[in-house]
Amino acid sequence: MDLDFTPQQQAFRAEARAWLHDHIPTAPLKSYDTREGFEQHRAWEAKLAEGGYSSVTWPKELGGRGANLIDWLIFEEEYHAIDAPMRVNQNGILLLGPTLMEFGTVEQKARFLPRMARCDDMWAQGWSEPNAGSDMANIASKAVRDGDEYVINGQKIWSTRAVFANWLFGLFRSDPQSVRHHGLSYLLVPLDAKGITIRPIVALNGKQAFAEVFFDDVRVSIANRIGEEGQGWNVAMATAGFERGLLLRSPARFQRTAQRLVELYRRHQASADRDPSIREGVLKAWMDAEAYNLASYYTVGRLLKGGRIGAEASTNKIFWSELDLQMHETAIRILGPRAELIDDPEVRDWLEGFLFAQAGPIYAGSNEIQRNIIAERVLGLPKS
Amino acid sequence: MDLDFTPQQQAFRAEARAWLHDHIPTAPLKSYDTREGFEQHRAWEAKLAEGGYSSVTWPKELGGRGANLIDWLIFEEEYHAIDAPMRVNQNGILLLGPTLMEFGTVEQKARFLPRMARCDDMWAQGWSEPNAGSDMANIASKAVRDGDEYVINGQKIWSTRAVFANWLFGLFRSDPQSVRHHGLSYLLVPLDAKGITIRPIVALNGKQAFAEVFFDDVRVSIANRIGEEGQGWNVAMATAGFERGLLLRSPARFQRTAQRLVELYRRHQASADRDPSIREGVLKAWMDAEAYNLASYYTVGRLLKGGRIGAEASTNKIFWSELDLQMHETAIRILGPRAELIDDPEVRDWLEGFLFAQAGPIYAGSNEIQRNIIAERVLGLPKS
Amino acid sequence: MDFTFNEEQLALRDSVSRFLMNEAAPELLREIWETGGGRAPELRAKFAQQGVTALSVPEAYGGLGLADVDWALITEELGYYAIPDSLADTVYVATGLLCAVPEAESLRAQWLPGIAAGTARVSIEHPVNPWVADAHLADLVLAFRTEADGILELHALAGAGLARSAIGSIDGSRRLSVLAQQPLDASTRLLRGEAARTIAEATLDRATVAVAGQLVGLAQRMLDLSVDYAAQRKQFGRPIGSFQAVKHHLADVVTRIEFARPVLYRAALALQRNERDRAALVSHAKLACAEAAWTAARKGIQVHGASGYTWEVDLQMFMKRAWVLDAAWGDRGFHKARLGEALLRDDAPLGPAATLY
Amino acid sequence: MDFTFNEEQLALRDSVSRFLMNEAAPELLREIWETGGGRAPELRAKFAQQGVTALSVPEAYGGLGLADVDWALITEELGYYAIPDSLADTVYVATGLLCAVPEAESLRAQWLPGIAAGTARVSIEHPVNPWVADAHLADLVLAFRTEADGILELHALAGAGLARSAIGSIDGSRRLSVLAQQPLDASTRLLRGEAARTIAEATLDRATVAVAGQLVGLAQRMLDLSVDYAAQRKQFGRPIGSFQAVKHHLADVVTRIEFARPVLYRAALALQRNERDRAALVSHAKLACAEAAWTAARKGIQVHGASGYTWEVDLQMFMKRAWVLDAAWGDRGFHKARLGEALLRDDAPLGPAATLY
Repeated sequence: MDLDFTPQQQAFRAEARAWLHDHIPTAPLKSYDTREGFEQHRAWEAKLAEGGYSSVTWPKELGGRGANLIDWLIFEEEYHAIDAPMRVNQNGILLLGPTLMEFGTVEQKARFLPRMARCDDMWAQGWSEPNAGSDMANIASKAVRDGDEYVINGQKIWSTRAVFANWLFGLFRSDPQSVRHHGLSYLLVPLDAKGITIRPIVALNGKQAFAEVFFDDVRVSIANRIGEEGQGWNVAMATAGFERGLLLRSPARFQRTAQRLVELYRRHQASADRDPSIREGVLKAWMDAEAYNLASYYTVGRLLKGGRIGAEASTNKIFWSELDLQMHETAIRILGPRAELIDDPEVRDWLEGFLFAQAGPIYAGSNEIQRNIIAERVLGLPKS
Repeated sequence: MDLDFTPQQQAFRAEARAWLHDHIPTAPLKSYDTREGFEQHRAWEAKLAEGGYSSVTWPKELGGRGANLIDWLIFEEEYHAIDAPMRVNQNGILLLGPTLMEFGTVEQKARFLPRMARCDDMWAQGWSEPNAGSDMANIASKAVRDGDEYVINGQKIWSTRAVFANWLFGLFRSDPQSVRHHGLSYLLVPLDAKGITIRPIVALNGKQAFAEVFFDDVRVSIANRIGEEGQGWNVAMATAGFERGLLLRSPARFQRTAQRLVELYRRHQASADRDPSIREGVLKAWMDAEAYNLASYYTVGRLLKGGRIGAEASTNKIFWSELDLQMHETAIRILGPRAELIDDPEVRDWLEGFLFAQAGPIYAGSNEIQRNIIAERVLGLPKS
Repeated sequence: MDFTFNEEQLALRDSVSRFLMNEAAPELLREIWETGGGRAPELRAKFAQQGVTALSVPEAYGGLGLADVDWALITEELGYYAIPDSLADTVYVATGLLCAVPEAESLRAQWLPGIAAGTARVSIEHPVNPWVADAHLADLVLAFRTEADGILELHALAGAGLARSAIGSIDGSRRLSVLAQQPLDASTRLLRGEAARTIAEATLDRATVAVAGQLVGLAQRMLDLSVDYAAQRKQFGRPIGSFQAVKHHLADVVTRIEFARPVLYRAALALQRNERDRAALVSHAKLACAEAAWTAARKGIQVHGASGYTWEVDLQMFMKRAWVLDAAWGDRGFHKARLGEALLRDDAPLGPAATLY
Repeated sequence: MDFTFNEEQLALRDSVSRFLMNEAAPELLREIWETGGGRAPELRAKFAQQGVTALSVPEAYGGLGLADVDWALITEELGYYAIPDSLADTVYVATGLLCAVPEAESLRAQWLPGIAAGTARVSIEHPVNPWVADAHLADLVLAFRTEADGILELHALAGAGLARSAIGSIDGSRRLSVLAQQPLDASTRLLRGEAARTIAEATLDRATVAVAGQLVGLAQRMLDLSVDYAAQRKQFGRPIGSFQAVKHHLADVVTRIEFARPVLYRAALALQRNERDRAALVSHAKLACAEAAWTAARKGIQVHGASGYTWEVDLQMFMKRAWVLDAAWGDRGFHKARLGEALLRDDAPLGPAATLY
C-alpha cells in the first residue's frame, strides 16, 4: 500500500493540469442538449483529442495515451478540479469504442475509431425500446437480412445524443424467431439514412436530452455489424460490463461537488444550522464522496494486479447515484426559499444538478435492478 | 371538528387519573417474563379489572366500562402518563376476548370471559408454527376429530406468555386434506393438558419472552372450539383485523417515550449537539408520536361515526414500529458510550426499549407483509 | 371530542374536487406553464361561479365566512390539481389577513366584495419569502416591510405601477417578483411594531397551513399518477406494480400521507382557535406534509423510470411544485427552529395528549 | 500509487481467518459470554502460538513489528469472530502506545516480550471512554488521567490490586470496570501535559481504527449469517431470499460494507504515516464502519424475523457487539465533531483527490 504517485504519474498530472489550464474554454459552454452547445462541446472534445486527453486509456494513435486506470483517475481529478466542461462523446469513448477495439474488424476499426476520436462522428446509443427498458433482452426492433444488407424496422427510445449525433449503435433482432437475448445483432446505423425519423424527447429540465428514433425500412450494410450475426448480446455485454461501470462516473466529479457543498454550507452556516439535517448531510456528502474515491483507487489497484471486477460493481452504481441525490438535496435545503430561482447564479448549477441527479437511480440499470444483481450474483440468493 | 372533551369524558379522565394515582404499584414490577414478575403483573391487572379498568371497551360485567374508543384513548393517556406497568393480559383482552364475544356460545362466554377478565386464566397465543410465520395459512398442526374430542399433534412457536400462562388459543388443521386457510379450527387448549410440552424461548434480552409448545396426542373437547369446524380462519380474521391493529399500540405510549426523549436531550444537549442527527431525531420523534396520536383520534372519530377501517391500518403498524425504533436509536445515540451499561439507571429502560423495538417491524405481521397489504389492498396493485 | 370533519365540510371538499377535476386538467396546467405572464381569467371566473373565491369572505361582504378547518380540505384539492399561487393567496391568506386587522375596515369594504366575486387579486410580501407571488397581476399588495429603523410595518399598496422585477422559478406555474424596496410613506401604512409583528406571524401561519395542505394534495396526486403507471407499465412480462420493490416504494408514500393529513387538520384548528402552541403545530404540519410530498416525488419518479424524467409526462409538473412549496413560507430550517424552540420551552407540549389540549 | 494490500498482508489475513474459523466458533463465544469474570486462557495461548500476539511487537522484543495497515485486515477478522476486547487492546493498541513513548523504554523491555508470548495483558484507561475494558485481568494498566490541576497525564499502573468496580454491558463478552480515581503519584507517571495529550490522541486514533475494523468485520459476519438464513428459510413456499424486499435489504448491507472498507484502510495508513489529516480520516473510518455494522444489524434481524430476536440464534451476539463498539473510543458525536472541525478549517481536505495527498 503506497499512496505516492510515481514520478511519471506526477509528471502526467502536471502536464494535464497545465494543458487544461491553457485550453479550457474561457466562457461556460451552452448545454450540449442544444445544437449550439452540442457543437461547442464537440469542438472542445476534439481539442481534448488533439491534446491526447480524449480518453487517456485509449491508444495514442486514437488521441489517447495508452495509459492505465490510475492515469485515468489522475486525469479526471484535474479535469474536475478545474471545472472543465461535461463530456458529450461518452457514448463513443466508453461504450462503442471499447467494443469496436475488441470485436471490430480491421476495416471497421480504421473506418470508425479515428473519426470517433476526433469527434468527426458523434454517436447515439440505441439500446432501449418502449418495451425494453430495464428488461433489455425484450428488444423487438427487427433487422431482416436482405443479401448484403439489413432492413431495419422498429423503434428505439431514450437514445442519448440522438438529437444531434450522426451515428447510432445498438442491438436489433436479426433472427425473427428468436426470443430474449438470442438472435440479436450489434449494428451501426448512420442517422441520416433514409427511413429514419428522430423525435426529440424533452427532459424534466426543458432540454432535448434524448430522442426516440424510428426505423422504417432502413437499410444498412452487413459491414456495419460488429461481431457475428445473432451474437449482438454477447458483444454488447462483453464490454458493457463491470469495468465500464467504473468509468461511467469518476470519483473526482463527486469530490468536486462535495467540495462545493462544503463551501456553500460555510457561506450559509448560520441559516443552514437551523436545520440539523443539513450539517449531517454535508458531513455525509464529504464522507461518501471520499469513500467513493478510495473505493475507486482500491478497485483500480486490484484490477491492475490482475484482479477482476464482478457483480459487486453494482454497488458502485447504487452508491454514486444515491450520493449525487443526497448532495444535491442538501444543497437545495441550504438554499432554502431561493432554491427555486432558476436565474440565481448561486442556485443555477445546483438546481440543474438536482434535476439530473433524479435520473441517477434510474438510468444505466435502475437501482432496483442493481440490488437484484448484488443479491443474486454477489450473495447467491435465488432468483425471484 | 371539536377537541373539547365532553363533561363525561373529562369526568372519566379525572376518575381514571385518581384511581391510577391511588393504586399503581409503589415499586416497579419485575419483568413479566419471569415467574415472579408474571404473578406481580397478573395481580396488577386483576386489580385493574376490579377497578373497572381492565379494558374500558369491555362490558361492565367483565371488568370494563362498555365505553367507546375515545375513552380508551383517554385511559391510555392517563395510564402512560403515570408510567403504569406494561400489560400482561393483552392476548386475552385484545385477541381472544373480542373473538369469544362475537363467536362464542353462551356457555363459552360464561366459562371463559369472567375468568379472563379477573386474570384467573392467563392466555397464550398459538398462531405461529416453524413453517408458518409470516405465512400464517401454512399451519400444519393437526386436530383430528375423535368423537367429542380433538386429538392435537404438532407444534406452535413464538407463543407469547406461554411460559407462564395456563391456556392457549390458536388455529389447528382439523381437515387433514385441506390446504392454506381452509379446514382450520379455532381451539382453546389448557396448557396443563396431558401431552403438552412447553419449551421457553429466551429472547435477545435474556428473558423467557415466548415459548415453543409441542402437542403430542393432546385431547380437547369440541366444546373448546370457537365457531364452526373448519371455519377457524374466518373466526380469527374477523376480529384479527383492523380495529385490533389500532388497539395494539396506543399513541400515549409513544408520546410518553417522545417526552422522555426530549427530556433526555435537554439534560445532555451540549454533548448531543455534536451529532446533528440527534436533534433531527428528537424533533422527528416528537412529530411522529404526535402524528400517531392525531391519526388515532382521527381514525377513532371516523369509526364512531360509522366509518370502517380497512387495509390502510397497515400503515399504523409500519408507522409505530419505525417510530419506536427511531426514538430508541436516538436515545442510544444521546447516551453515547454509556448506552451499553445495563445497570445504569438512566440507561436501563432505554436499552430494554431499544431491544424490544427491534422486534416491532417483525411481529404482528412483518413490515414487509404490511407494505404488500397496502400496495395490494389500498392501492390495488397486482399480486406478485 | 370529535377530530373529524362534518358532512358539510366533506361535501364542500367533494364539490370543489369535482369542479377541479373537470376544469383543471393537466392540459390546462400545461397552458398556464407555457403562457408567459398570464393567468387563466376564465378559470378564475369559474372559481367565482363555484363560490370558491367567496369561501373565506365574511357573509357581510358577500362571502361564506368559512374558517381555517374548512379550508384545510380545500387546500389539499388545490394541491392535487396544482392550482397556481394566486387563488389561495387571495381568497384564503390575504382575506384572512384583511379580516384580522381592525384598522383595515375600509380596505375590507373596498376589496372583499371583489375578492368574493373573483375580480380582485391580492398578493402578499413577507420577510420569510425572498419573492412575492403574482404581484404582476395584483390589484392590492399587502406588504410586511422592516423599515430603516428596524421596525416591522404592514402596508397596503396599490398593485398597479409597483416597481418590480420578475424572477424565474423551476415551477412553471409560478409568477414571482421582487418589489422595489423604496421607502414607503405613512399613507399606505396599516400597522407598525408589535401589532404588525403579530399579524405577520398569523399570516405566515395561515399561509404555511395553505402550503402544507397543497403539499399533501400534491403527494396524493403523485401517488395516484405512480400507481396508474405501475399498474400499466410492463417489464419482464408483468406489470412493474407487481414487483415488491415498486410496491414498497408506494406503500411508503401512502404511510407518509396518512400520518401527515391529521397533522394538517390539527394545525388548521390551532390557527382557527389561535392556540398557544399554534406555531409548533403549524410547523409540524408543514414539515410532515413537505416530507410526504418530497417522498412522493422521489418514489414517484423512481417508479416512473425514464418517463418520469420527461417534460411530457405530467409527473414533472407536480414534482416541481412540491419541491418549490417545500421551502415557501418558511423552509425546513425555519420550521425546525420554531419547533425546536417550542419543545425546549418549560411549558413544551410534551407527553400523552399534549397537543390535544 | 498502489492502494491495495500485498500478497504477504493478504496471506497473513487469510491465515488468521482460518485460525479463527477453527478456534473461535460461536460456541466458544457463548462460553465466554456465560463465564463470569474470565477469559479463555487456552484461546490466548493459541493466539500466541499462531503469532497473533506478537504481530505489533518490534522484532527487537521478539515480535513481528507489523504496522497499522497490516493490522487493518486483522481487525476485520477479530470483528468477524467477535473476539473480546482484551486481545486487540493488548497486542495492537497498548503495544503501539508503549512503542510511541520514548520515556517507556524500561516498560517496553518489561512488557513487550510477555505481550508477544501471550502471557501479559494490558488495559487502557482513556477519558473518551467511561469504562476500562478487561482491567480485572490486566497485568498493566496504561491510564490517561486529567489530574486535579486540569493537566493530562499518562500513568503506567500495575494491574494487580487496582481498586475497581465492575459494570455490566449488554455485550456479554465485555468485562468493563471503572477504576478508582485516587490521586496518582509521580512514581507511575510516564508523561504529562502536551506530550501526554499527543500520545492520548494517537492512542485514541489507533484504538478507533481497531474498533472500525472490528465493526466492518461484524457487518460482514451479520451479512453472512443473514444470507445463510434467507437462503434456507422458506415462507409462502419459497426461500425468503427470493423475495425482492429481502434481497434489497441485504444488497444495501453489501453496499455499505464495500464503501466502508477502503475508508478503513486509508485511515490505517494515515495512522501509520501520522498524516496531517489523520483525525478526519480516522473519524470517517469509524463513522463509515459503524454505519455499515448498524445497517447490517438492523437488516440482519429484519431478515431473520423472530429467530433474530432470540438468544439462541447467533446473530444477537454480533448485533450487541456492533451496537457497543459503535460508541466505543468516541461516539458518533465525538467523531462527527472532529470531522466537522476538519472540514471547516481553511486547509480542509476538500476536492478531487484531497485525501490522497
